Amino acid sequence: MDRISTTSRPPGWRDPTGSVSGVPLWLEPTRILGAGVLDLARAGRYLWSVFLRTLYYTFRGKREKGAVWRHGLEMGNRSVFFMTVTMGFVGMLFVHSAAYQVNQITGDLHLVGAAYIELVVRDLAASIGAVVLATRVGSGIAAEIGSMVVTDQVDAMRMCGTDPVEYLVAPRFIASIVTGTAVLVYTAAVMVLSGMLAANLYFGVNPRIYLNLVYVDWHEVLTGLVKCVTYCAAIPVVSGYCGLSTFGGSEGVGWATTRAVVNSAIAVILLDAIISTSSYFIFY
Amino acid sequence: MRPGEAVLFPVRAVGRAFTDIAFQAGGILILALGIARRFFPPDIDVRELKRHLFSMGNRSVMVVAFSCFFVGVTMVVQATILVQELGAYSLVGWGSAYVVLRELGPVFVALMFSGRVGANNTADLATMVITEQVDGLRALGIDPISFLIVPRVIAMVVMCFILTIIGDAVALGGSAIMADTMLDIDIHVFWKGVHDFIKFKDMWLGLEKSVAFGSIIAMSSCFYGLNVEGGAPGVGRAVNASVVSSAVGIFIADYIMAFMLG
Amino acid sequence: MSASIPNVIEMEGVSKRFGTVQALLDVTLGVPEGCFHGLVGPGASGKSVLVRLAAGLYRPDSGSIRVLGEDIVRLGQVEQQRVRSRIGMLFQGTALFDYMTVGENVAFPLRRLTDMPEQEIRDRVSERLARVGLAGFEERDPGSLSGGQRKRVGIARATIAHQPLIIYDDPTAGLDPVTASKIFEILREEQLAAGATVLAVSSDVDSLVKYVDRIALVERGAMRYHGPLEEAYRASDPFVSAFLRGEWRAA
Amino acid sequence: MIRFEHVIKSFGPKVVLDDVSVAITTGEVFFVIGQSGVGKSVLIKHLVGLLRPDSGEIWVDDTEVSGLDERRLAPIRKRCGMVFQHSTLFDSLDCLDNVALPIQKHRRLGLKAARAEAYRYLDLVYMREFAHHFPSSLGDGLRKQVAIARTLTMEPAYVLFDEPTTGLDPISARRVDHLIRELADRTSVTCIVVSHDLASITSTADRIMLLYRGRIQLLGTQEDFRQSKDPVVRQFMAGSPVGPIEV
Repeated sequence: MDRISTTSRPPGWRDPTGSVSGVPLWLEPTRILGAGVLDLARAGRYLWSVFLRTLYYTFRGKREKGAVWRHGLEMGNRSVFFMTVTMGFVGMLFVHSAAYQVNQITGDLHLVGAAYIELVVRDLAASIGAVVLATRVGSGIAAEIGSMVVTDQVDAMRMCGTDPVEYLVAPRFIASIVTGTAVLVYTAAVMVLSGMLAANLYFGVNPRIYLNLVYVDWHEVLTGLVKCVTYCAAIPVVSGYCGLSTFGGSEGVGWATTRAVVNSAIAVILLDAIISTSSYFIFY
Repeated sequence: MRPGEAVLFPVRAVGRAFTDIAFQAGGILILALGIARRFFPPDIDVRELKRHLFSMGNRSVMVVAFSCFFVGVTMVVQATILVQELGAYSLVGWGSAYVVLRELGPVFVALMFSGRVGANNTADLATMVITEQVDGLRALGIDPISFLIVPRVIAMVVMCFILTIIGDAVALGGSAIMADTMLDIDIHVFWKGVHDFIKFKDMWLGLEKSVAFGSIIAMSSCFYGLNVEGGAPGVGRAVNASVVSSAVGIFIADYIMAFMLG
Repeated sequence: MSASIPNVIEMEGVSKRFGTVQALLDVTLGVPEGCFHGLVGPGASGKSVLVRLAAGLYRPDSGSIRVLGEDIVRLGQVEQQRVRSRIGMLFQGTALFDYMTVGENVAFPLRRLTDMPEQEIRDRVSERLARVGLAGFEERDPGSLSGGQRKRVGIARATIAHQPLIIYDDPTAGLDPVTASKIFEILREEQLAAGATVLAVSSDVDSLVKYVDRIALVERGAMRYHGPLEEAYRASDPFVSAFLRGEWRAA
Repeated sequence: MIRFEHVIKSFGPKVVLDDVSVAITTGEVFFVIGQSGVGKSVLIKHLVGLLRPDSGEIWVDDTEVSGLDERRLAPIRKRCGMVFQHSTLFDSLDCLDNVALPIQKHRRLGLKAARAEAYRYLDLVYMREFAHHFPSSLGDGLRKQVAIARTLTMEPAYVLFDEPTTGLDPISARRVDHLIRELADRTSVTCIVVSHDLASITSTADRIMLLYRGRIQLLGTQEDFRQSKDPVVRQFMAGSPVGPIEV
């Protein structure tokens, strides 16, 4: 078993329980805030450089043959079952609570299906789907790249004049955009169908009335697709960045995976806010 | 692949998928029984429990608050169309509060908690297994379940409960602010909507869910942490599996509880 | 240092700090061309950090580093990459790519650094694997190899592109004496055949001293001695000779 | 007294222990040596029930160990303390609390009483001054000494060392050898050491067993190993690349 040095911490490692010595107690909050902002700025700059390099290598990079296909297949078939289960239940819950509320107010459920489908296409499938997908795909990417950093494989690549972003992040970036968007479109279908099931079972809404696409026009479809592509582009970049900035033995890999899951989810939420508001002003 | 195998391959794949799930579900159940057995002669290391409560809370409050604020905000943004159409402005408070307290609050807090604390717990345990620290405990005649696992499970269930309360509050705050700016519904109107229609049962159901979610996240993260193989890459795989099984567990439990108790 | 032979690595007053830990303090080191240079020192004394500074993987906080005639501290990212590709390196954990076969691992430097035709790369790979005693291992999966075999694949990968400088970070870590001596034998043969300069870090002092021409001793980030091996035993600082013989009671 | 009788253990196709029979008497320092990855650590993990043999018997004093379940293994584990290669200390506790933990658990003592007792064991390994340091701030050598102190708190009859000096620099390695020798001479503890560090073998071992391809190549004192004509033994003790051992 090769020697994984976790007990001898890397220099500069802060105790994970967050206790920092050498600062008077009442200054502690400002110190944490200041350090947080500084870390955020440095992380932001490094993340931005990873994003630019990913774009550059997507079009210009010399790539390992079959890498994109391998990552795409792996991402796809590992998350289809997972997304079906999770998003199926989310769809049922949304329709159930929406129908319950409308039932209280007007008791007229014929528009519930239409409003719900419009929401799913425009935002729900992409945003909630991407957050859930981020936990799956994001942690996978960070785990693989993180363990390659910890076992010095990434440094070995640098010694051969190869930028790890070209070899590790770019193929996953392309694979994630293609496969991720396909999975999210599939998720939208799952949410609509599971919603139909819930509406029919619990509120007796006839599927033909439920499946009413009156509200859905090309604006919604375009916004939904733009969201899918943006989120599926952001997830590999953020998780790749978290993977590449791993330190501290196998415990560091765990930390990187945690950060990737949370940061990808936050990235999706932020992008959701940006795209939703901008599409709101453009189209309405 | 020989033609015969080509036919068999999907069957074998599905079969293997089911045995995997059965193995993992069974393993989590055995772990749960093991933990329950350690409660009766209450053999819990209090110092470890305090340390975990502090580190779990400290690490996840910011993340939970941030994401719940946005949940509250998007709730109102989504509801605007419906509300403008039906003109039911006074009901916005009730509408968003109902969904947040019963469904979205607990689920989103649990997802973030699983990502932040669950994944971290799996990583810690997996690292301790790989560096033989768990074997070290066994060699010292100390029972790893009562020393390592029980304090973490209790801390996670308690923390998930508390964070759900904080998350609900922040989400409602977010909705109130958004309702004020976007639909210019006065805060008092919003609060009146919440106060009049929300029954104690709605709030209590959400908190019951958070306890269920907390224990699901605790069980699956400890299980995958202890059953890690294969050095550093193994840690990544364990964390990945833990996050996924927590998410699936959360949504299934949410569905069951919503329809059993709702 | 004799002026006639140029230095492949020259470090003057190099310091490096990680957060609160001062990994290296004011280190000066010269590695002449073609020499087999050892680097030893107790526990976590900064040996790995020093080697990674020489390979251009870290930037120093202060001091100058000239590698293969170029001042890598001032260079930008791209030029630094060019210098790095003229250095072969074997990492402490051997750092083989898990998802590639042994053959692909060894071929990786040639595929990335040269545009050599595929057939010629395949020949070079089988010749290199034969030299380290692993003929026919091209299709094997790195995970299925023993510790000694993984180290030899690492050596094959580090030396295949005939780079002028080869750095070994503790090549015999965790190996038993027999396997370790075989690894050192291969390192020495490689160095004589290719005429490259070698900088080798090791915690196995007894084996290393049999092979090195010059040696450097780092203790808690400070350079206690660097120069020819014979003079090390007569060095003014008593810690040096005692450490090489493994007797000194820690201060 | 520890006895292995015709123990066979294999991991998949690879046979790691092939019909090993050996008796280890009380109070001696017994070294198990051989190439890395040949199954030395597997041997001692059988003693504390972390591994179970495919066939054969393992006796610790008067109990046969290989068939026991976790609960009945507890008394055996208290009598066989084990020091792991990576000296597994808890990063969240300082050295004193790391040593005090087993005392607290086994002797039902409060934290303060356990800490007072822990200082006695830290003295045994000359680590009193590092009591309040955290393991992550210490070098591998010092961490190993704290791990030895922690194992001694159980007053074991046998102490098993899994490659105690591998990866340590020469100075820390000799200090650990010295501690093992001192432990065996001063108390009636039997030390079983798995190692491939020639310096510690020649300086510390009373009796040595060389494992090669899962079988016992030679079992005897230092003198037997110096005079052995067996090419495998000679090559291993010289640590030379030339010889029948293939890698």
